[in-house]
Amino acid sequence: MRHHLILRVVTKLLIGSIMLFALYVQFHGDYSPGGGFQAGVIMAVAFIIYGIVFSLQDVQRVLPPWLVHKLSALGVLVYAGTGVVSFFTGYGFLDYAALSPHHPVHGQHYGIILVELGVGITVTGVMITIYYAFTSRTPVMDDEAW
Amino acid sequence: MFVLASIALIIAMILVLIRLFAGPSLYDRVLAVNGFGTLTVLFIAVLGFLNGRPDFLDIALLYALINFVGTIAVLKFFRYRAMGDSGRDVTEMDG
Amino acid sequence: METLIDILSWILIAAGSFFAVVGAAGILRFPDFWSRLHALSITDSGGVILLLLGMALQAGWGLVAVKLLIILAFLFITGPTSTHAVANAALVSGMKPKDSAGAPGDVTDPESPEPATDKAGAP
Amino acid sequence: MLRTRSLFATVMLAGVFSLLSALLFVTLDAVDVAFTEAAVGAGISTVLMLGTLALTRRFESPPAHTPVIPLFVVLVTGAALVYGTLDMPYFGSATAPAQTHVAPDYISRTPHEIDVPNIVTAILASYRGYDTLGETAVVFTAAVGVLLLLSGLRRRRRKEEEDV
Repeated sequence: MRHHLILRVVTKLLIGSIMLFALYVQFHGDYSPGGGFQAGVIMAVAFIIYGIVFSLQDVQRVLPPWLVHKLSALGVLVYAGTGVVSFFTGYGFLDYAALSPHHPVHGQHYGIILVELGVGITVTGVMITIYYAFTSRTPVMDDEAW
Repeated sequence: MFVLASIALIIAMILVLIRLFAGPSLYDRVLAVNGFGTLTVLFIAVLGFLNGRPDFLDIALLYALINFVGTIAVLKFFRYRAMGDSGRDVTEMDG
Repeated sequence: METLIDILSWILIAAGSFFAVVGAAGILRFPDFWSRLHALSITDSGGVILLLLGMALQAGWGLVAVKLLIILAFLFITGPTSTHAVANAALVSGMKPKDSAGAPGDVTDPESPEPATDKAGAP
Repeated sequence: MLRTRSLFATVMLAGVFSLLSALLFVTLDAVDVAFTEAAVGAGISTVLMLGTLALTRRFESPPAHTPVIPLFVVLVTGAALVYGTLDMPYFGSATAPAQTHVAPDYISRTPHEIDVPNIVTAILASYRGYDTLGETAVVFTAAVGVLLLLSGLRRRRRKEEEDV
């Protein structure tokens, strides 16, 4: 899609907005609809549209496959790590009151933000991983199949 | 009034859906999906006013941003017959 | 002042709904792809702008109106872009508009992606 | 009855179906679900289905056997399910089991225990934290599965080419 000037300009314009919207959905999720999963998908869409309009090499220069694989594991680690921290400070597993012992309600809030962040990172990583896995293969079909 | 607008939008969506089913060419269908997405954004916004729930506008905003991705993906796929860059440019022409 | 804004917003919304339906009817009824593009642009520009402006007036100045204006801005950018992409792809694939005399251009191209025999989804 | 063997048209119809189901969720006031449907259905699912289509063929191959027995099974199952819905409480009924056990409890506890305006987030991330951890692990497993399936195949094919 090298020659699509209009598409490239508009995509450059939109990617920033899509990412900003993803961050809004991620961190405003406790006030308005949305949360980690939706934000992760939207963030992945921002990278995928870059990959579609530019090329797979371009998007992989921004976000190499090994980094995406690490990211999708990191999200689960953040989530489970929150649980482990609360577990080792004398509360139950995933009992967010541990994060702010003097003010359990605030602890719940911190915990929700951390956990949603973990979900968001994982979903972003997984969606981009699947996109890379599908697109980096050569198509098996020949012209007769069309 | 919002009821009227929503009824008008539903009628418009049904008309576009008929075009989507009828085809005949692929590009007519892409066009119909595109128009359907725009109408959906409007309909969700109208529905938010109808129910007095401004949260719905977030969904409309999401569609306005992302609906474009599907169209571009379809067109790229159709031109290169692949989502990656390994596919050949089947038309071999600069547009 | 209140009633003035009210009347103005109702007029905008009514006109927007009208354009949305007209554009959709055009998408359904127009004879070929290139004329349908024009019909879609009625919905994409007239319908969107009038409806969203009317709703923004109705909402009054605030977060809701700002969100509506943001939606308007994004639809204003993405709508024409995707229409352009569709038209460009159709042209590149060999679909040619008819000339002014109504003579059939070479619309049916052997390389045409969707074969004419594929009457998919006849109701 | 709308039928098509062109898988491409099916992909686009699936996109429209996701738009319609998001509208349905909006009408039912399930904003979070509608948001998920919008995010997944509008962008990702089209791209992934097209990616799948690139690796397969464009038309569905005609089935080798007559579809009478599957049709019969589907009809019987559908009839049984419709019969089952007769026992279900009416939509929005206040005495439905879903409205009487945990839901009022969550709604009454959330404001003073968690203090998050969006109760769905509170339930997902705090009251049902274990579930969500499991879901995140499932999503991660999906990525591992796709990687195992697709990247392994590519390596094998490259090896075959070298052998030739």
